[in-house]
Amino acid sequence: MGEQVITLSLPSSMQHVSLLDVVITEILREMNFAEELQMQVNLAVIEAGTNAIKHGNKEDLGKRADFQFILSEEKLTIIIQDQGPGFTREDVADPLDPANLLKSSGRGIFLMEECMDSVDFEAKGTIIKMVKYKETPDPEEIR
Amino acid sequence: MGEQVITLSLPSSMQHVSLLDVVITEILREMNFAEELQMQVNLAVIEAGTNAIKHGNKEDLGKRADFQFILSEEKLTIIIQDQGPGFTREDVADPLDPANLLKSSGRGIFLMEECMDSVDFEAKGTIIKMVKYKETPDPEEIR
Amino acid sequence: MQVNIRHKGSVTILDIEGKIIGTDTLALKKVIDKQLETAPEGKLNLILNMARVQMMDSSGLGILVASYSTIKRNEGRIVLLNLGGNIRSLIVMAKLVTIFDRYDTEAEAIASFL
Amino acid sequence: MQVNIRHKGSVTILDIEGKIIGTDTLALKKVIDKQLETAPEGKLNLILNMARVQMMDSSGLGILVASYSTIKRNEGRIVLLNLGGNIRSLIVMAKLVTIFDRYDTEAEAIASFL
Ligand SMILES: Nc1ncnc2c1ncn2[C@@H]1O[C@H](COP(=O)(O)OP(=O)(O)O)[C@@H](O)[C@H]1O
Ligand SMILES: Nc1ncnc2c1ncn2[C@@H]1O[C@H](COP(=O)(O)OP(=O)(O)O)[C@@H](O)[C@H]1O
Repeated sequence: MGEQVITLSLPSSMQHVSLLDVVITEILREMNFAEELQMQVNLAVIEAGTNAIKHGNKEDLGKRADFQFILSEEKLTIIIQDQGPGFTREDVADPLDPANLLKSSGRGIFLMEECMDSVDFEAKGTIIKMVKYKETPDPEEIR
Repeated sequence: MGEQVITLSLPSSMQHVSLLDVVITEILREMNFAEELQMQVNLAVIEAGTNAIKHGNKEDLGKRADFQFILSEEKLTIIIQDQGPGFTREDVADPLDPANLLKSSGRGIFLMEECMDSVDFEAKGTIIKMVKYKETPDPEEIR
Repeated sequence: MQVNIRHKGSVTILDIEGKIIGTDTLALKKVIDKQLETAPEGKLNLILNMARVQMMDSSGLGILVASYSTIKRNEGRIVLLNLGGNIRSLIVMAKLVTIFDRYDTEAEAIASFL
Repeated sequence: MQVNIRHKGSVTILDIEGKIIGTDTLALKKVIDKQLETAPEGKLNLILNMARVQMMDSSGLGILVASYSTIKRNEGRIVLLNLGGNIRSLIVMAKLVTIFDRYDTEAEAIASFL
């Protein structure tokens, strides 16, 4: 089908997380992703969207969370952008460290990385680019 | 809550009508519209979206159908824009005319106008602006 | 939208579920056309069970109207079963209530063909 | 997300349905906090019935972990009932399997408090 780009732009309210959820759910259904993969992408998008709204834009309704969904035959690419100050991925503590296991937060980025085939942080982390293949690709082939 | 603007932009494929459907359904749920009104707005948006994709953009994947949803306390405003040549509202035949009753098409705009509190055609009909109030407003108050 | 096809004697019943919007219209048209093709002498006795249809757009309604005409031309009949409020309003708005026979039970709908 | 609250003897059961994402997290926290407040001497015996939970995000998981600690501190216990594959994977990924007692029947879950 070539590449198709769908965009969604939301004011930064946690109220709209359910809207993001129905959008990604429907896109995954439309693309016929395997059910297990659907759940993984769904979770990663919710985590990234929540971070953009909460940590990036601090739930300031004047700031927007922008989502680009790039649909192709073999993969879905999702680009999430916020209007916050950004952050450094490396400064985020490892949630699997025994010292952090019982913390009530700090698992979002870890889950994004677990669930997607790739997650890249750009523009100081205000732009996140995530990719999921419909078939798990040969590790050699990803670049 | 003031005004909140949500935007959605789609490549012109009929495949994406279900995505438009889940988006408007969720926005109406979030806004707590009465159930009967939800169905009316849902239908009007599907009709306008279908027209933008089919008649406006002729299902050309290179052309986009753009949706703006403006949420406020008392009403939902929806602006639909296509990249087609436009058309003249007045040239569209009345589907209730006995001569047209058994035609298999031509009811979309009529239904939009029946279901919404106001429908305006701008830029030769390539932009449609529709409004629905949460409570049916006093006719005196609409302008 | 999902469609389940059943046959009872000379009557074909389509149990439709979900929303009839967008690409569903074409899918529904294909199902009906297929039934028309295989009907003896092209005469189709069709019941559309709308009990689980939440919503239908103008293209869906267009298919109903087009099917009405085609089926009638071949001396068959199309009737609607279990119309919910939304679909009923749509048919009322479009001034098509007099066109479609409507029934509230499958038994009545089937009996109407005898 | 919807939560139904039941009491069986000294055990409180929350039947949770839907997705635990976004604002649901806070809503779930409020329900659990309320049960904690009203528990005799703050000692809460809590079963979360997850049978109808399709998905939970990291904030939801955070609430579970926070509740685990608070409830334990007051000598109560929180256990999970009917974990589906998605929630189970989440808990496995987060290395929290050893933290939460899990049961597949309500009878077993209740018996674990006796
Ligand atoms: N978009 C963002 N903008 C600014 N900071 C962020 C962003 N996303 C994540 N962070 C920072 O990284 C931390 C870890 O995020 P995450 O792993 O999602 O866990 P949590 O959201 O539970 O804190 C956050 O607490 C925040 O400080
Ligand atoms: N966005 C649009 N761009 C161009 N033409 C349009 C557009 N919307 C409607 N039209 C024209 O108006 C006619 C009537 O539209 P409508 O009432 O929705 O019925 P239908 O879509 O079934 O034809 C269409 O057939 C088309 O010629």
